[in-house]
Amino acid sequence: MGGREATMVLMDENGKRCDGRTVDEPRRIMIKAGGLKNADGSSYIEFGDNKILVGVFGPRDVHPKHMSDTDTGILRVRYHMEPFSVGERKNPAPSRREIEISKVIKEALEPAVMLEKFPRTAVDVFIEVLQADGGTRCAALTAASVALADAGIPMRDMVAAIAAGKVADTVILDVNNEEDQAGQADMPIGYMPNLEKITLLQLDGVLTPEEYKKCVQVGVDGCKLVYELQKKALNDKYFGNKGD
Amino acid sequence: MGGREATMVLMDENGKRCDGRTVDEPRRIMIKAGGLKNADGSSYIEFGDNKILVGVFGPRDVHPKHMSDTDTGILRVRYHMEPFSVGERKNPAPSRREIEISKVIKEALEPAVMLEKFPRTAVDVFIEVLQADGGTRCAALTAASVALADAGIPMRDMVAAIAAGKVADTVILDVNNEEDQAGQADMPIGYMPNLEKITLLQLDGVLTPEEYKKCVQVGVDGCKLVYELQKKALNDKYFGNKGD
Amino acid sequence: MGGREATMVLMDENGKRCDGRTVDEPRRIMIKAGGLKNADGSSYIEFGDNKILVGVFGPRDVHPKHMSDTDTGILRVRYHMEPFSVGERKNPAPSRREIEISKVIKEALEPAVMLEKFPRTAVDVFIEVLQADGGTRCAALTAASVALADAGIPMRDMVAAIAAGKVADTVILDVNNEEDQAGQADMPIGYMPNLEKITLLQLDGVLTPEEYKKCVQVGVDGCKLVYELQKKALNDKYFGNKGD
Amino acid sequence: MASHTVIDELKRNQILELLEQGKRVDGRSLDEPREVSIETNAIPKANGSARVRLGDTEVVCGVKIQPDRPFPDTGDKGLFICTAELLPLSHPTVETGPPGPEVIELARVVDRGIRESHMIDVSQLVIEKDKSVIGVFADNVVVDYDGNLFDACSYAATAALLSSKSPKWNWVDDAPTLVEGEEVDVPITTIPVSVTMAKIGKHIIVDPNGDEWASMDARITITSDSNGNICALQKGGDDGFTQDEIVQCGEISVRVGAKIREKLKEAQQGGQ
Amino acid sequence: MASHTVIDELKRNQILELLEQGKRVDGRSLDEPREVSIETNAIPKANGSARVRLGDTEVVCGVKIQPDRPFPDTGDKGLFICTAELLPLSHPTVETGPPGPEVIELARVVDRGIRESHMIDVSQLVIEKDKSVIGVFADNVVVDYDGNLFDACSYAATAALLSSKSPKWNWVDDAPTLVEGEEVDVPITTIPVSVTMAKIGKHIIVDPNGDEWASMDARITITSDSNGNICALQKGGDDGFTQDEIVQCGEISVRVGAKIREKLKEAQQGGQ
Amino acid sequence: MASHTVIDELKRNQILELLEQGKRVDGRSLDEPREVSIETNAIPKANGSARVRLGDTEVVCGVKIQPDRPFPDTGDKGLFICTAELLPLSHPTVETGPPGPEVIELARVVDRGIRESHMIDVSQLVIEKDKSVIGVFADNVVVDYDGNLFDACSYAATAALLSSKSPKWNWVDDAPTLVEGEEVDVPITTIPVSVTMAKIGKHIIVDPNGDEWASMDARITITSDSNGNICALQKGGDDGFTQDEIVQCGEISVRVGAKIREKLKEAQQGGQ
Repeated sequence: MGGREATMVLMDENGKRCDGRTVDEPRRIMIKAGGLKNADGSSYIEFGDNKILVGVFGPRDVHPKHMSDTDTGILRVRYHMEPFSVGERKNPAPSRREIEISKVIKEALEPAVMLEKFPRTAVDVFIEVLQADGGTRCAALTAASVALADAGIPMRDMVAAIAAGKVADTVILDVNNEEDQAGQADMPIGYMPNLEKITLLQLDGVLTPEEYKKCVQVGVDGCKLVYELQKKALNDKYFGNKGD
Repeated sequence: MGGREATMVLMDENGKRCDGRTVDEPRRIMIKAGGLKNADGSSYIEFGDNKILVGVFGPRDVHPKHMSDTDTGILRVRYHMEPFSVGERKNPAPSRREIEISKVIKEALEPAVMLEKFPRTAVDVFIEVLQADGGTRCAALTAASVALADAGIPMRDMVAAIAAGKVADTVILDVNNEEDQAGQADMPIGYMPNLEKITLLQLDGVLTPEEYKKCVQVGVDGCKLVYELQKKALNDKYFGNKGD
Repeated sequence: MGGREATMVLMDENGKRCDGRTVDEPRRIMIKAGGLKNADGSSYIEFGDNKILVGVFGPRDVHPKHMSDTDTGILRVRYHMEPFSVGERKNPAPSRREIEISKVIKEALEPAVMLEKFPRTAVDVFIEVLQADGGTRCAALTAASVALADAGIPMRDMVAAIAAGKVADTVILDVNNEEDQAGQADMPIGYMPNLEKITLLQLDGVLTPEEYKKCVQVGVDGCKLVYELQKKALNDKYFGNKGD
Repeated sequence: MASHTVIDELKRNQILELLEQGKRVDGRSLDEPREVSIETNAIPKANGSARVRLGDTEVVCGVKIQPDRPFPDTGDKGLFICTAELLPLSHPTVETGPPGPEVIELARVVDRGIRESHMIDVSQLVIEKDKSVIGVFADNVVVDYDGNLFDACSYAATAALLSSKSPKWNWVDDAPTLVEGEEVDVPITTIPVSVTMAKIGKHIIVDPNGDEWASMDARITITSDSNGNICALQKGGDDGFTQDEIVQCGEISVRVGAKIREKLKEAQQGGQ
Repeated sequence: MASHTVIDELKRNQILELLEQGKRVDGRSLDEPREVSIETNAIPKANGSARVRLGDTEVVCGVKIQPDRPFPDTGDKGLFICTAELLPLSHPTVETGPPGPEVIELARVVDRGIRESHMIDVSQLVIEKDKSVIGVFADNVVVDYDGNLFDACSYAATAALLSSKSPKWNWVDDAPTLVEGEEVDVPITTIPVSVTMAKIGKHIIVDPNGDEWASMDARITITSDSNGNICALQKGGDDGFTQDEIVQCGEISVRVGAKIREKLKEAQQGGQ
Repeated sequence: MASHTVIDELKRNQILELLEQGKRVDGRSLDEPREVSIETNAIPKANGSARVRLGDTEVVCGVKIQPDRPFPDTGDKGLFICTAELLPLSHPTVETGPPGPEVIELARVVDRGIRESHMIDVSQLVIEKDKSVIGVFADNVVVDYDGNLFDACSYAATAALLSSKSPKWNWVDDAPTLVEGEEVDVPITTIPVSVTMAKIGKHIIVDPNGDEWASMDARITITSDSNGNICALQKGGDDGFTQDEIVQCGEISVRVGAKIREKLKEAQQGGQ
């Protein structure tokens, strides 16, 4: 987020954003539970122009043994971007950014997963970003929750995620790529609606204390919207019409 | 084999190739069994301007243990080029090309070696290319067979290898470096004459179905020539005059 | 030591060196025993403009087990330079130079440490160069001996170290950075005064046999000076006034 | 991918028994590949892309086209590079980390099949001779594994390349400069098709699925071009082929390849 | 740093019991950071430096300022890069080798806090647009560990940057050329301060020490600037915060940050 | 190379017992190196090469000479780099993979011995000042191991360098351009010879073979030049030397080195 000069009109006189959305309107979100044959659970999400695939394996044995925990299961998360997922072809080696996001998503999922039921084992979550737009980490976290549920892993709640932010001095929901590049602040939030807990929170960009408070509120409200779509995806697979 | 434009005369009006050979004439081949003190078996080959040293250790214990197989011995092959072996000094790190050739040679040797006689152990074949000309993999495979025999490893047959190819619209035997760079096709073949099995086969370059068939025939015939030199090398060391 | 042209006056008409010292005068040396909370033993040295911190852990268990020795303890030494310790920012990856110096210092310390008293364990010496001037390895070795003593590791003797060298055709004590760059020879020496053994010795640069002999003598004499400062540092911490 | 348990042994016996009767575990004839489904433009932001299923093996390929420096000795040619990666969600045994020899071989064989066919005319990918050329990168990722990645990746890369449009650059002020809003075709000369065959016992089968892959003695991948010529080949596996089998595999590959080439053309037309 | 032994469990219980009574193990109040001591110019040969103790956590930061190439798309801006490394002498559990995820997160969070505050005005660090810019590298090394490296490294880097003087370069003969004997100030626009809080049970505490760090359920690091605005934030740890707690942490961070900013200013003045 | 089994202990005892009588296991006197045999031009396609046997230790060195970029601060000097690698076929205990500390030390000591003697006059290896220089790379590979790689690699590199002919480049159109068909001598100023001595008990022996190497307490490698001056030295091993021993080793190294220098000269003449 090096350059934040407004090189484009991020919000017009009618309060419409560069992609035509209103301030509190998320991008198009499509979530599908399942889809992969070999994974124990999987999901696919399109969140704006993000396209992300998640596969889950486990609970399964840990190698080498000394990495396992005799008291609880462990969660392992890998967030990974394909070389063709971004503007300029990405070097295949894992970047420091990918390692940090893997850790942040892992810690966001931990409180949701009942790992204590599976001591000595591991649950592996593999996140593959096929196409990246602004907000991959929120989309990835949202999809990962669904894939864990699809794998039948016992969960206390699901984590829904979306970013709040600030653009043209206005607090908005769901920062897209242009708004992330040219905007004033980006605050990804992961939230468990039933347990009322924020499990992912980051911020880049300057906010007054008031704006900070408002961003958190807007983000939590957005997560509740995303949560409904997560439930619908699981419903569609397990109980509903699979036509779509 | 990026550029195949004929920037030189690869075949003259008399059917002579750029180094004076006829179409079915191999380069000078000199094979020596043994030579290294510490290796359990070794060999040295000069095949045209290729100079390759092979050392074999084993059957010996495998570390770490879990890499071993309780039912059979395992074969491990490393093909490695010295920094000074090629035109421009080679970076010492193993290239993807070297890793692939190691695997191809290993799979070419597997059917020849009676690994089932040595469960839980490994036989290691270390191939060192001191000077590279066209056709290093064939020369290396040829020398590796001799080194395995020199190490006293029980074998069903030896693998002899040489490349067929296409130059100036003609099928030829034993592609040299210039022909590989500027020619039309290169087909390395590894063959066990007694078992009548092709265990290495690759092709780069375009062949009609007829030419394809002919290349295989020319290559197999060439392998039989190489095989005689392999046997002679072992004879020279174990039974013969060691004068040379 | 690529360029040894005298681009500056390394010794003036009065026998004074570029920093005002006489031929057999060491730079300012300040050694402090202890200082770190978590390390089992530690020391800090300022040797000219060198600033080096050493921490020692052990004797402690070795992981993985097969790295340990059932007959004796093992000594492990890591010499490491901070990115900001040298003129141009240093790449954080360990250089081949750092790996060699780690090994040379380890072998210089070995004869001093009674490792045989702690079979199956390891003593770890971590050397951190915060600011580098000429002669880091001697300063580091000197400080490491003090840190080992501070950790309560039984020792036969301490190793004191300083470099002799040749500048403007004169044998000198304690080569500084300018003298190392523009001088004629640099000979770091590590010496155990009680056991009368040289345990570190290197040389870069050309010496006649006579100069060679003299350098060794000058270096050994210098080590005896350094040794007094090592003892004083330990005295100050354990028996003396800690006022600095 | 290659483990040797009792179950594997039983599966192999079952596969072999059926083959003795001329049958395969999934009902196909010996020279019949699995159903191929091709979705092009699956990654709209890439310059070209395809999602290919070959039976239950699934691969996504994205093509990126961007300016690059030429190799020192070929300043009059653009770059073509094709890679392949097994994503860990594609199978429980896949590990993360640097690629092992099997994946390196996979990537190099897929790359070579396309490269040696001269599918992409790299001599047309020059912005400024010796200074700047166009690089075409086709990156395959395997998202579901059921055997025969060689062909699945090759079809995905070929379909993605056929679907690609290239931005245009001019050489301005000593630098490649994007011409906004213009797109050109990638220079395509032929459509290579790789066909992989496995040898199990004495039987040669086309497009081995996961169970067949784990049971095979040796394999051969042969790529043919639009003219019905053979342009690349790779033998693999721990056993050998007779000379007759090698010739027979060449014939099968050209025949089966022709049918799959039609599907690639359909996908190209469908995607436009 | 995170192990789970019986001792850890006992320590956590003790910490929690005290917190129920509004007390901490080392006698601090819940929103009280440990004593901060700052020594600037600890590494005189660097362009700036600081040695910072936060309780028994100690960090040395050295700043190097040197010409560098700009990133291709930001040729009108200099570089600012901040790193962090745990030296093995800082704690018996630290291992040598490439940094793990925890250290990578530490470095990135410390870097981001300073970067997002726009403390360094990188637009002033240009020698020749698109050709040569000035890079400012602030490298932290942890020499003693007792919890909360985020804040200790952040204070060390900020103090080191405040103490820095930059050499000057001109663009001569297509190369950056040092102007001997001239030094200029690094362009500073604000003083960011990070404040890290841990959640243990239902309690939020500022600046957790080593034992508290090992016992916490979750943590949050919030950086505020000289205007009292919030410019960066990172939640961590295996549990969550309520919305109210997040708002409360924001307030604490601005309030505590203001006090620490005064200490950073004092150190800057003292160092001059 | 250094293992400590019962066999090793017995060997050491035997070696020591013989040394007490002034004898060595292979019949040499204490200051006598093994037979050196030198074959130059073993790799004709390289710019220089040598295959050297020192007893049963065998090393191949190839020299490559090619244009390179100078180091930023020494634009008026070419590059000389000497490496050493233990090939896995040289001994059953050698492992593949990145070099360990022992091999890194070996390479650096061999490089330094030649570099510090100023054998190659790098100031003559400039194509265009600050832009392009000539790099001379001497890469040693150990093909058979029987102790004392320091000297074997040093002799191989020196012999290979003495046998080298350099291509010629001119600076044309801002690039180094090969002058076809012309060859020039590599600028040689002196012939460095390294002599390695081991201390076993109280005895100093020259050129330890494999068994002696495994039994030694400490070692010292001293390089002298054609003038009989000492130009590089490296002590190693887990014990020390007395001051008298160090002086004595210096004298031995010059005396023995002079004899080996004659062999290197013979090989150079023989190779021409």
